[in-house]
Amino acid sequence: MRYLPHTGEDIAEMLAITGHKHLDELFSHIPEAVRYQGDMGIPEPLSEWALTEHFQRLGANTKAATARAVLLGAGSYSHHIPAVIPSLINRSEFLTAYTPYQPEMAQGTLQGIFEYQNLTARLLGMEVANASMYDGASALAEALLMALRISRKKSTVAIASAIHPHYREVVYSYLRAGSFGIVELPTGPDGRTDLSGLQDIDDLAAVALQSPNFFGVIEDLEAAGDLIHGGDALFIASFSEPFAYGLLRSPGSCGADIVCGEGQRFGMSQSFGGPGLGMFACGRKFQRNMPGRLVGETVDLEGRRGWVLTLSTREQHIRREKATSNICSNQGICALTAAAYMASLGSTGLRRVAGLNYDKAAYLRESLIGAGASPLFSGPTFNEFCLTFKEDFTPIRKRLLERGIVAGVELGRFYREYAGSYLFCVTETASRAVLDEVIEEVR
Amino acid sequence: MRYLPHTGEDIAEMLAITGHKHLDELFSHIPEAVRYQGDMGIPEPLSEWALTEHFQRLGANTKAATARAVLLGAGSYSHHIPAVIPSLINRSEFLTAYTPYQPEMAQGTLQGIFEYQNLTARLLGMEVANASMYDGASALAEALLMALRISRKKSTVAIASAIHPHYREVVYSYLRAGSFGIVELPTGPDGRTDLSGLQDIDDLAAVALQSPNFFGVIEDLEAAGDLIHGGDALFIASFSEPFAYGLLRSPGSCGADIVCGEGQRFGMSQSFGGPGLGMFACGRKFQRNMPGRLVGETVDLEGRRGWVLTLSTREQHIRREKATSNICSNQGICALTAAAYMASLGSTGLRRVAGLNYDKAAYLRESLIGAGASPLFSGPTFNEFCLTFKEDFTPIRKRLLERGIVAGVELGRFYREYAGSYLFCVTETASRAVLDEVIEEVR
Amino acid sequence: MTVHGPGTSGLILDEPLLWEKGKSGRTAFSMPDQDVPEVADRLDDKLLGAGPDFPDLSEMDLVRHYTRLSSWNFGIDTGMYPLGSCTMKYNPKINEKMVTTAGIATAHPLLADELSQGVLQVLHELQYFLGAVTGMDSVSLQPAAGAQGELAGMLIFAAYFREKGEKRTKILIPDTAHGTNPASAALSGFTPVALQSGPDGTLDVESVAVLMDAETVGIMLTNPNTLGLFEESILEITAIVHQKGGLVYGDGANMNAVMGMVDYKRCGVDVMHLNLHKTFSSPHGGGGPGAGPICVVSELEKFLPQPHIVKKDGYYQLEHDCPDSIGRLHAFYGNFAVLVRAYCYILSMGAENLKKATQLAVLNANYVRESLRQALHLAYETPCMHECVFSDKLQQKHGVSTLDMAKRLIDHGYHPPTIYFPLVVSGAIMIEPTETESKEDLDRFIAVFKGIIREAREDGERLRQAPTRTRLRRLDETLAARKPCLTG
Amino acid sequence: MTVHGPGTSGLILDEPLLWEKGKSGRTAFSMPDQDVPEVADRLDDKLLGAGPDFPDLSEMDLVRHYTRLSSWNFGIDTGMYPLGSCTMKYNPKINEKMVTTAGIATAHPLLADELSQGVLQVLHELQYFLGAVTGMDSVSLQPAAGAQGELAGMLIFAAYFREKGEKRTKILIPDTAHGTNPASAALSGFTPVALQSGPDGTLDVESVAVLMDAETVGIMLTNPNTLGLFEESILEITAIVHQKGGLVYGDGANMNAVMGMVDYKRCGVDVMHLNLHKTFSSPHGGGGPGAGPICVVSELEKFLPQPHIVKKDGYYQLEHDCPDSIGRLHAFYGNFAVLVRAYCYILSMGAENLKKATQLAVLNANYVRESLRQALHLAYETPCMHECVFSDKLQQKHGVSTLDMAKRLIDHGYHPPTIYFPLVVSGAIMIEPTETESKEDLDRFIAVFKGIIREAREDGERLRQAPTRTRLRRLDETLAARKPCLTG
Ligand SMILES: Cc1ncc(COP(=O)(O)O)c(C=O)c1O
Ligand SMILES: Cc1ncc(COP(=O)(O)O)c(C=O)c1O
Repeated sequence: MRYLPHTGEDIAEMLAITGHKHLDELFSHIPEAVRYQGDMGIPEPLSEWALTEHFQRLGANTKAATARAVLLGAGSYSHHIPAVIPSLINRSEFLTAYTPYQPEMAQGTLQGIFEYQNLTARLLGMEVANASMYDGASALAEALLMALRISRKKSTVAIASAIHPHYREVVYSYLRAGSFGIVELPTGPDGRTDLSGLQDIDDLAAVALQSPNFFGVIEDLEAAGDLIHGGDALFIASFSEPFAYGLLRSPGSCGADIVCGEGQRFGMSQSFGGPGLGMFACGRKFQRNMPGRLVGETVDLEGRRGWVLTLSTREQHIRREKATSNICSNQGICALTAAAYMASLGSTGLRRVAGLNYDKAAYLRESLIGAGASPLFSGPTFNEFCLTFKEDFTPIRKRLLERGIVAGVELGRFYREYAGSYLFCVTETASRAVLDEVIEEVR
Repeated sequence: MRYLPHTGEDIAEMLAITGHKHLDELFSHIPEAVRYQGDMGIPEPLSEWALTEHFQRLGANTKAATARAVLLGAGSYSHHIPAVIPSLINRSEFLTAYTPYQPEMAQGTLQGIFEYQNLTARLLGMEVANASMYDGASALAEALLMALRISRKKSTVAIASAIHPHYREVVYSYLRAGSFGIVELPTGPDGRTDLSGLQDIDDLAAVALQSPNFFGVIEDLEAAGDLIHGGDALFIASFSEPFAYGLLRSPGSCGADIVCGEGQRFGMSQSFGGPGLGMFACGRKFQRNMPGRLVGETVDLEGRRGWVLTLSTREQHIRREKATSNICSNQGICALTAAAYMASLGSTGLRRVAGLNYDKAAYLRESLIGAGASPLFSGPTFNEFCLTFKEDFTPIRKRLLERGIVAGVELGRFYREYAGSYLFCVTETASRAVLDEVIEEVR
Repeated sequence: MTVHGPGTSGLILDEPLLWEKGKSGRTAFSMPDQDVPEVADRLDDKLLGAGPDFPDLSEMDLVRHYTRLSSWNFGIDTGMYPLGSCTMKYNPKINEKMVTTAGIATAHPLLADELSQGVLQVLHELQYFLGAVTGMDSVSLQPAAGAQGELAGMLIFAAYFREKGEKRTKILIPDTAHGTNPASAALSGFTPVALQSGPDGTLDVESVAVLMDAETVGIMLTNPNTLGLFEESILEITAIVHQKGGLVYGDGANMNAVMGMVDYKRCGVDVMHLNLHKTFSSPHGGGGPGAGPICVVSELEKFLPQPHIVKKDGYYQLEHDCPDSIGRLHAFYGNFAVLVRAYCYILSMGAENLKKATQLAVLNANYVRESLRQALHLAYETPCMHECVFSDKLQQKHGVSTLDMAKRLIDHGYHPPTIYFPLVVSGAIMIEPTETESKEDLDRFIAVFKGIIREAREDGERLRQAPTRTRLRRLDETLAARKPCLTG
Repeated sequence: MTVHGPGTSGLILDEPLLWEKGKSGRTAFSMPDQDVPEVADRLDDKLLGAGPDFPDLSEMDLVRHYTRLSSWNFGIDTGMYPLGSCTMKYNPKINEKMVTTAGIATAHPLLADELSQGVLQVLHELQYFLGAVTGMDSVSLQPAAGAQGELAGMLIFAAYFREKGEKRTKILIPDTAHGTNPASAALSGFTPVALQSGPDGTLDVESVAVLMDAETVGIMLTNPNTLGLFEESILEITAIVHQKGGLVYGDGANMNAVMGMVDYKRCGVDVMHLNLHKTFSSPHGGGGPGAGPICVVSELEKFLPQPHIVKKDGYYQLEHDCPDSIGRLHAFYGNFAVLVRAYCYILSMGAENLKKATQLAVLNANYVRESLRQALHLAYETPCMHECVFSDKLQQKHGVSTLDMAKRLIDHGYHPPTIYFPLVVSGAIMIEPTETESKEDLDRFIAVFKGIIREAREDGERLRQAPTRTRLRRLDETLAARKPCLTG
């Protein structure tokens, strides 16, 4: 086997040193009663060539692959990835390194993550960001736990029902163990979160909103922030589509205390939803309450600038059960990818691509409304929007699918009250020709 | 444009230094009469995404791509390429470097090419090898020119007609300018070169054979070498399928003076025939007559082993019109690839893959003969062989093509006398299932 | 005669921070066509921002930036990386290629099952394979890393006792456990109770018997443990826990030591996680992503995170409606591309080579253990599995610490072992060579390490100054923590 | 104040030769299934060999070997590479991806035209583009590098005069020409006659007029020439050559200086080659492969290498039967994958950006020229195009040579310029920055170079000892040539 370098001779020589007669003797202290019985029932090894053929078949069986366009967002967005990004990030010095515990051998990873922290903070308008969380969903859960830690005596949090339903599910899983109260805030007719009930909630540690929210509607974060802070709660802003911040005001500039969300769209392939990248940022005053790893600047023996993992006393390695989180391995290479991607766009590029997303989505939205659909919500949107159709959309959707276009997620799956309405997404990867085909089919 | 870093401001500042008013003024000394008129009539720039779509279409229009099996050799062979090979060789330090003129910055390339020279010499059973020629065809032409240089007063060469027809064409192009005689040696009924006429050729500087030859037949190189040397000519051995040397005796051990051939099968994709890799080796006594670059061992100021380009006084940089060849840029990264590929196989792997080629080809050959075909030649073969069919093979070939199997090259295209016979190739990439389909169709 | 490792020094290029480069107006991004009308007033001024202040770079700028940064890093592909507890084995290149297969890389996670059969097949088969390797009954691939696997396990513990109506709050965790274990337990509402390991580095049945009570949900143990030792009393321990109504959690991060050798279900483990970025060769990416699938006995299957991935009538499906499930832990189905790599690895290896890998990993560790035990203090005499733990006890008298020896290894071109972990061994040096290191490479490493130990006696200052061949010398970690600068 | 380049030093790993590694029985190759019977006696003993003695390595061995070797190398992606006459511009990554497209990478060269339309389209369109860029009428893509393009051109010269029944044997070649020019001419049976360049570095019309006679096939010139200067008398020169019945060959290796600015047909050039691995961004691969397409005026089209690639009735075809062709130069159609990269580059740039690239390349060269001309002796005052040539004239008195300055640049992290070429400038330093270097990077390079020149005055020994930051110091080239060791 090409991964196993030992020749028969090597093994014999080594056993002579270790004082064992054969390889099995190395395991002789393992009680018989717990020994594996028989073989493992795994298929015979596939050669590289057989494996490649197998994957060709698997890929072909994922019909998503052959779709011409997937006008679907709902937490996973199709964005262009420049060829430079994988070719740089897949360099083995980055890819095959462990967590940078030995900073002298890992300055590449460390500077790369430090840059990620910085660009993330800039994107979100926050002071500090961590080295990553698993994904947008667990980042939100950790943000709520962090807010509860900061607010100490309070034990209730409020989350918008317009937050991605899966993110909310993860919040419930994470918060279940503590005896916390979770209140869901309703969605108004404009598709924005209705905060009018906030003042009636006692003991409120934090309020979490997502913007653009699951319906694609841009929340009025500034107004929300004022209200939330008025109630002396912490304001958590979540997101699933960071491209929006190429156009929108950053959550930080709207007063958010913790901002967290999903960064997969910054250079990672969609890959059936993972790996993602949990982006996580907060104000400097909260940095010691943050979950996750942090890279910080320092100097070497000769005074030269360098980077190390820092503030690790918050972490489980040292704090064990008192850690701010249990997270250890995070999404290192994803963070590095996101930094490279943000840098590949630059201010100029992000602005333009975000604008293009807006324009393309607006084009489809307005055209479909022109063709008889009605907006489910009146609020402003970025690259996602919800529509209701006069007639059943199912057969149209099926016909489009036959032409290789996947259009819209049915909302009933997530919100019974909106059954029959659809959530569409249009990014810069959708050509006008495809959009026109959709419009034609609806007309 | 993302490849052009200059901002308007940069340009203005730089022009201020160079003393020009605008960019066009940098060209003001170019006579009007030779200026380019109008624009260049090249399409508007394609974005990375449009280019990718364009290539998807181009790839799909190359129906070869979707073939399930191409049982075709004739100078271009399908062999498996381990994923490690491109992932290592595409490292930008190798790929984006120039020729290693500054050895202190290019020890990677230099050691890599030195290793290539060594492994090539081992493969071919020769003492030295150069850093590469363009391809097998021009390598043969250069070998003949080298032999003519060595033999000084003689001006005739003999080449087997069983050498790849394209290689022979290139030989004619290269040798046309000198007033050399070229004699073609006939092919006997066993498919081997008939050397009986050799002694009648006067003034013979060199004789070139290919083994396995174009018909797939393995020449008796040792006997040929004795004959050729008996006539005081140099013996040049050419090849188009180096995998054969995993099983066969090396040309060097059969007495060849110069060995040259095509190395693309060692890790490069077929890519419509190029880039290839001209492998070129000879005895040490001829090394100063060799064309092409050479990497040699030396030491640095502190006595540490290192590598440099050497014996460059043979080359055009220094010798100009008296150089042993005009070759300058060669096939650097292809040579590096071939070395990595040879090392990935090792003795053990090459032996086994070569055996597999033999066995698979034998399986198809014997089965088709069993199904009624007859061998065109009686000589031994490796992974290619020629067959004649009782009935016209064209409709069978067409039916196979419809099933995605490309089987055989018609020989009439290259040798009028063998019209209607076909040259087949079976490598380790052909599965038995495919071979059985072919057999079934012929039966 | 001094033996040198491969480490030397050579030309390396410096590179500033991204935002110290570039010029406004550049971009490395290829702009797609604006083929729809540009909307003039896109949004209300109240919502519209200026966009973040990112550096604008050309493609060449970007390429050089990351190319140079990479040259300051060290990966498995660079050299030996015997980081204990991390299983830094070779990461096959073919796996990296497979994840980019069209359909695998591009699958949207919310497409209907009938459009996702290929990717669902990967997940379903991988679940099966991991069950087969561990001996456990059911698997969920959702946890994004080992620690999230632990969390899933702890949540299952909680769900189990909730269903049984038992209120238990404590959990036994050995003092050798990885820090994530107590942290995950705490996150799930349990109070860890530290179990002291015995003088031989393994657990003592008695102390488990004493501490395991009706208020305790069970035990969370690592086997082989983080000292690289097999808990030989595993059966007695799990029997006690079960007898007292508790459950057994197994941290399977060290699975590389026992593939095909140990059956965790037979050990009495009820829930365990695996670290695919260790045992199953998925690259660690300088800190992730990993994948921490969780395996359970059939009794606990219903509690696994949802959606479940099932096969019915030859058709792969996502089952969303799992009323007993602990719920969802990931926005979709976990770190899919990491799972794909592990799947490729298992398919490439087959059962026999997986077992062989384990045997060779253990052989390599024993070989290093025997070869260095004269020179370094061996923490425990207990037979070791895939890693061995030494300490700096013998070097302290020369004023040389574990850290100094580790840093000196860097100069020789080796990544240091894990140091100062587990905490129970003072000045621990934990070496896990893994099976993909050859005997020659081990021999050289051993000789170099012996040379360093000699140096510790003769020229300790040289070690305290190390590393000297790296672009930067030792970094001031105290300063970084005292005055945190996290964004520059 | 000294300005430092990015060069510094850091950890680099040594690595032995391939055959100093490994162990018999290993292999890094994944063995396909033996799904047919193994033939017992494959071949006659007389034919059967033992197979070569290759080292047997594991996949990990192989990966580390090349990873480490790569770290001793420097490419465009590492840093600035202002190698004159080589046009070391950025090599776009997207082009590397495009060549791997299924169908593009896998095409067998002997498949019928109807199965090869996609690849033939690439070739046909590229022929058209290169004709458009140069202004020439017809193109063949077959030559595998610049030198083979020259050979093709010279063979066309020969064919042309053969057809005309004229026996001419000499050819005029300027003394500044690249060595391949005289070598290619000689290979084609012509005797080069050296044309001295004038005091301003360009050709003198008079000397052409004197030497061009009825025995001379014509002239082989490079424009801009290898000093980076535009031959302003080009029209007069080509007129004389044509008047005397000769032909004009243009070495187009320096096309990067004139895209969209100069029309070679209007210059009077009859045949020219291009270096796609220079002007058109195909990476040089540490020595190739390149591609040296040849462009001709319509009168000479019939002589182009065969097969010709044509389009008839919307259908791409290989035309094999070209009776006047000089024949074949490559086993198939040239270095196809290199051609694909150039094609991608042209499609990505479009006409406007190609012209812009030229303008910026010339701007960059002029900027360096103006910035360094006080410190270094400028060889010619003639306005420069894409590169500028200095010499070590001012430094000689300090005992510092061009070589010393070049080696010192290495320590600062720059690839040295081309040195000691062209031969007409003693101690030449030829700097070609290309358009993909930014102003900031040029400024730093200039400042560093000035610093080195200062050092030459103050501490020449430092330069003579350079480089000191590389893994190896200066290498003994004399020893290598005196006792050639070519295979170890
Ligand atoms: C024994 C053990 N358990 C758990 C973990 C945590 O795994 P992860 O880092 O994937 O969260 C580790 C990883 O370092 C470990 O070594
Ligand atoms: C001016 C000039 N002509 C010709 C050549 C030869 O090109 P190639 O190396 O591709 O054969 C070169 C390359 O160095 C050159 O600079």
